[in-house]
Amino acid sequence: MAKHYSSFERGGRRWLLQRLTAVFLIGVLAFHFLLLHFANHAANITFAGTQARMSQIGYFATMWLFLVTATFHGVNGVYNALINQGIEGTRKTAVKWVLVAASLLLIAQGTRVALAMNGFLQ
Amino acid sequence: MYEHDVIVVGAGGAGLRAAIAADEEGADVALVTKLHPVRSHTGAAEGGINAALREGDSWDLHAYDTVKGSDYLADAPAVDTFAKSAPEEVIQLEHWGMPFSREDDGRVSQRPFGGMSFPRTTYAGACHGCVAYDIKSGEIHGFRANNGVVLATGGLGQAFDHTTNAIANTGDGCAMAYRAGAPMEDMEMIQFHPTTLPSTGVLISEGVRGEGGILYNDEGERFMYEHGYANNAGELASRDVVSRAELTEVNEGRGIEDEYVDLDMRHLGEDRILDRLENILHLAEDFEGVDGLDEPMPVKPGQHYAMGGVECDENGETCISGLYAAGETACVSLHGANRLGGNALPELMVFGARAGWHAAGKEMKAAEIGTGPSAGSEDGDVEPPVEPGAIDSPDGDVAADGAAIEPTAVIENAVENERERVETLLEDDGINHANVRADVQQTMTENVNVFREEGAVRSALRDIRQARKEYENVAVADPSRTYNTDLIHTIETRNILDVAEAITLGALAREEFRGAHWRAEHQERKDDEWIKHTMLAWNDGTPELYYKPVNLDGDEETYEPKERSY
Amino acid sequence: MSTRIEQRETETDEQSEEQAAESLGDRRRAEKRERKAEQEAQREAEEATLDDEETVLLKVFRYDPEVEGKQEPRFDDFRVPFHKGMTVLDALIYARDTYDSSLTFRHSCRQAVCGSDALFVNGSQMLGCKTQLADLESPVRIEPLPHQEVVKDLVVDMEHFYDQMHAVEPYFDADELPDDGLEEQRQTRENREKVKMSTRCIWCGACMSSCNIAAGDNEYLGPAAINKAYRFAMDEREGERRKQERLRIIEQEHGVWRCQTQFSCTEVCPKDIPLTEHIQELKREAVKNNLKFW
Amino acid sequence: MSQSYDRGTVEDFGRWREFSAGMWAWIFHKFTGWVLVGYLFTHIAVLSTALGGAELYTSTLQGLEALLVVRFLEVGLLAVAVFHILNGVRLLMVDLGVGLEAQDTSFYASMVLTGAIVVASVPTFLGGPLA
Ligand SMILES: Cc1cc2nc3c(=O)[nH]c(=O)nc-3n(C[C@H](O)[C@H](O)[C@H](O)COP(=O)(O)OP(=O)(O)OC[C@H]3O[C@@H](n4cnc5c(N)ncnc54)[C@H](O)[C@@H]3O)c2cc1C
Ligand code: HEM
Ligand code: SF4
Ligand code: F3S
Ligand code: FES
Repeated sequence: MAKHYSSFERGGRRWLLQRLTAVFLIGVLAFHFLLLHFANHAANITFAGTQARMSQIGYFATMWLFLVTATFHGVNGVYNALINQGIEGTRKTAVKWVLVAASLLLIAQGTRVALAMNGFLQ
Repeated sequence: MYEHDVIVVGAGGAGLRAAIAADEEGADVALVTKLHPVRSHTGAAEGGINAALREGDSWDLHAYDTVKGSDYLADAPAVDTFAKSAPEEVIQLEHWGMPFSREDDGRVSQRPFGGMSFPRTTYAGACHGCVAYDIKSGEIHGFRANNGVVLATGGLGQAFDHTTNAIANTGDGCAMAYRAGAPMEDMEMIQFHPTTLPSTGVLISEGVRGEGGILYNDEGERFMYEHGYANNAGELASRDVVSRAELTEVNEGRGIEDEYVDLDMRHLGEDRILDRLENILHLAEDFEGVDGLDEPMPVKPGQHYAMGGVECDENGETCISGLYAAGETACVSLHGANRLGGNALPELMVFGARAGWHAAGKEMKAAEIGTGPSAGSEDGDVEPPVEPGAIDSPDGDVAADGAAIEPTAVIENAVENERERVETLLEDDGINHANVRADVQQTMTENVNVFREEGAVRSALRDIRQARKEYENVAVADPSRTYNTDLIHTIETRNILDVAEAITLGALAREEFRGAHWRAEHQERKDDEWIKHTMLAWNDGTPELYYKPVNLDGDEETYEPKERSY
Repeated sequence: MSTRIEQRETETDEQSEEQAAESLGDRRRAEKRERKAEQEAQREAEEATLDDEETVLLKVFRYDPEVEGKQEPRFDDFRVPFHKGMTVLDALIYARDTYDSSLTFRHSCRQAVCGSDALFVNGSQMLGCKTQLADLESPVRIEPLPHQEVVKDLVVDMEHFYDQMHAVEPYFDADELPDDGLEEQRQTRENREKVKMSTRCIWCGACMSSCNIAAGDNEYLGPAAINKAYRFAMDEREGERRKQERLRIIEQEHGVWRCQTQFSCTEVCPKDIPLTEHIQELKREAVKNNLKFW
Repeated sequence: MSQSYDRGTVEDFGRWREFSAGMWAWIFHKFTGWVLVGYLFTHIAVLSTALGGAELYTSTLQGLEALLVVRFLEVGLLAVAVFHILNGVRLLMVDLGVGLEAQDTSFYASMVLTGAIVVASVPTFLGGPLA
């Protein structure tokens, strides 16, 4: 018997955020690809070029948001896929926290890298 | 053994209403069924449900139409009770969330239906217990009822081979009650629906004609008028009239492919069809491969409804105390010789509820309709060509006469008998019941159909006797206990035999033409002689035919038989 | 044949009283099996005489936990004569009534209203009674619905499906009813049209069986149950309070959010209910509803 | 008691041959999504060389770009990303209840468009200085 809704965990919020981040990502991912493969060829990337772009505050903020939204979107997507496969109980809790930890690490590391690129950490 | 206050057998509309009613009265109810409730035939009803809901309409008009429709073979107390309670029950359904069509003001829509003088069809669309077989596991259980058992097993269409009824409608309730000692009433009164698809028997609802669909023969004539079958109502005349008209057309060589006539709704326009009759379009497409928007739909009459059934009173009780019947299985004698479209569903509600209440012990007005052989007035005088009834000695079915014996013992005994019977069927070797069943269905459709001719009816009786003999040798080939449908169908076939025989005997006995019952040799309604019910009692395997007077004294008026013209 | 029967009768007579009834039953069963094998051979001979042209070959899934030889699932071939307008259900009935009465499948109405004969035919969920053989490629492979346990042959266990249906409280429960017992509740035409399609469900389970998510996540309510919830949540007669409760049920983790819009439910639904659309509408309804509280 | 036969997941998923458009879309979206997260983690790892100084960063990136496999992998990544975006847009439309009748057509359209875009980008990706 399917259990009745009991706690306050409504799946809806994550669902909505997945869509909202997707909308944001469409723009940014396309921009990212065009900029680094077409406008500038990937083979020509140098630290200097990266630094130049990253020191513009708008670009930096966009890239950082890109990181955060993509992480949420990707990790939440993976989590959803696993629930869809019916994982439950402790395994589900474990997966959840592993994913949360991985996301936090990724964002932390990404932020450090970004700061290094725009020169703050140099 | 399970023990409950009330046991309801059959989870169609009637059974569910009875269970709810009994529950309202505080009884503990068990529902035994062959199909999951949503799969019952009540869900198949397409046309609608009648009740006097509007100003300008009233219960007595509804009652009058019902009696007239019945061709004066309905019992007035049943009809009055019915017509008075129908509005309440239909509104009850609405309150339970039925998605009826709506008018602009948000009220439910009603539309004209065959045989009705006002558009009032709302559409949507001492018995101690019983023995039940668990289909999934093959176990047999006894159910003890402290108060009563309600039989609501639906129709008996499977006695015929062209029927709108489901495969599960094998007349089980009728046959069980009959063998237990409750007589069957007016069994010859079988309604044939005029518009069923020729290849499958799938029903094209009255609604098509209600909305203005027209019937044509092979010569493109609107025969209902052009050949004078019903000069006023035309296509909307009652079902028996239209069915006979169609078959006459076919018999006289004006049928299409010598089999059917056309039902055309194209002139109604796509919008109206899509709005009101969309499901009909799907049916014609899926089951006959015809697009109702583009071409007329082929239709022919098919068995649709049994007006007769287990004799019971307005409270649903049979002559066996504690045994009730409701719905199509029962015959309170509401429909008499012919049921009006849309009157079956309110019947389920009204009498299902009453049976449930009464079984649960609610205080109710004593019934006016008499039941049991003592209510009969004269003995029948048919001479069947062969001996009807059981082949061998009575087989100790659900013991009804065990009043003096301890109920639990009666049931345990019945369970034991049933176990043995199943065991024998499973282990023995014999012929497949399907052949027997097919023989019965064929002879019924050939000989006891819309047109009934004495010789044919007699030969049907002989065929049924023959089938009974063959049934002695049936066995179940599938040895499994898990979901053994072979076993179930084999058991059902016995019920079909009993029911078919009762229909045929009734048809032979009633020498007149009334309502759905048409006899070649007797082309008029004989009110002096035949305003009486044909009753058939099993009598331990020797069926006994007798008659019971019809009660036409209504609360408001005495219904005077008039000519039925539409 | 007749000699056989006689022989058996004398044998039975000779059985001594002490002999356990069980072994007697076993004996008879064994004999029965033998005779079945004979019939089988006869049947095959009969089939062989059928003309290839006007017949259809059915490959039918067989399984019975109790019957030797059927415990390991297998496919049986049945060759049935074809006539115009014949449905998959007609063919199965023919095969059962003519060749093998132990062939087990559910059916009742023959007109797509009872929902008992949803089957997996040539790789897709459909109602046997509503599927014309002429539309199918031969041979016609008939299996029980996937993602449900098989009870026997083509019969699957529907309990889980029913549980999911009941979980959404599929009964009408208005906040308030008109005071006058004979007064109907008002409902606009538009509203009735809105819920009309959703009321057509016949509980056949085809949709649930086709959904990959339901296959993976056993707790997922599934398209049919969600559609049921839609039918009531969108019915204006029930009132706002009840609607909130209904939304809460479908908003649980294993409710609407699990749907990944695969559309297969909508594609297989024999009653053409736009299931995906209804599920999506409920998702939006739920989001809108929650935004109010943010 | 009767027991029943559970055909198990393996058999269920062996049914991919009978999948319809919406199911394929789901499978591909899932696959591309996972590849993209995988790449996101790798990408950040590679970019982390920036913490080790400008030269390390530049040489790592250019070194990778010099490898032909990497160029091919990048084309793959593009294909994956483009499909995920296009089908993602399709899914967003479905969520809004727009064009539900065309859901299969739009899936095929995403496939075709992805193919076209990828083919068109091959020169740009494989071109450019290899050294
Ligand atoms: C196609 C069609 C359309 C119709 N349209 C209309 C209409 O528009 N308006 C109208 O008023 N009437 C209509 N009718 C008539 C009406 O639907 C039926 O008369 C009515 O539904 C019968 O209801 P019931 O409860 O008596 O039986 P059913 O609904 O048939 O239920 C019978 C129940 O008994 C169970 N059962 C049977 N045998 C056994 C057994 N041996 N043991 C246990 N359980 C058993 C079955 O499983 C089932 O649950 C229509 C009928 C048909 C066939
Ligand atoms: C650029 C635009 C993008 C769009 C429009 C988009 C859209 C979507 C949508 C709508 C979903 C939800 C599918 C569903 O729940 O039914 C989804 C799932 C997913 N996305 Fe994206 N996405 C984009 C970018 C990305 C990126 C950059 C990543 C990687 C980090 C990513 C990883 C995923 C993953 C892992 C899933 C889950 C897949 C699954 O169900 O298994 N997406 N995407
Ligand atoms: S929604 Fe359609 S497919 Fe699903 S159970 Fe109902 S009728 Fe069957
Ligand atoms: S198939 Fe399943 S994923 Fe959704 S659209 Fe139907 S419920
Ligand atoms: S037999 Fe009832 S739905 Fe097919």
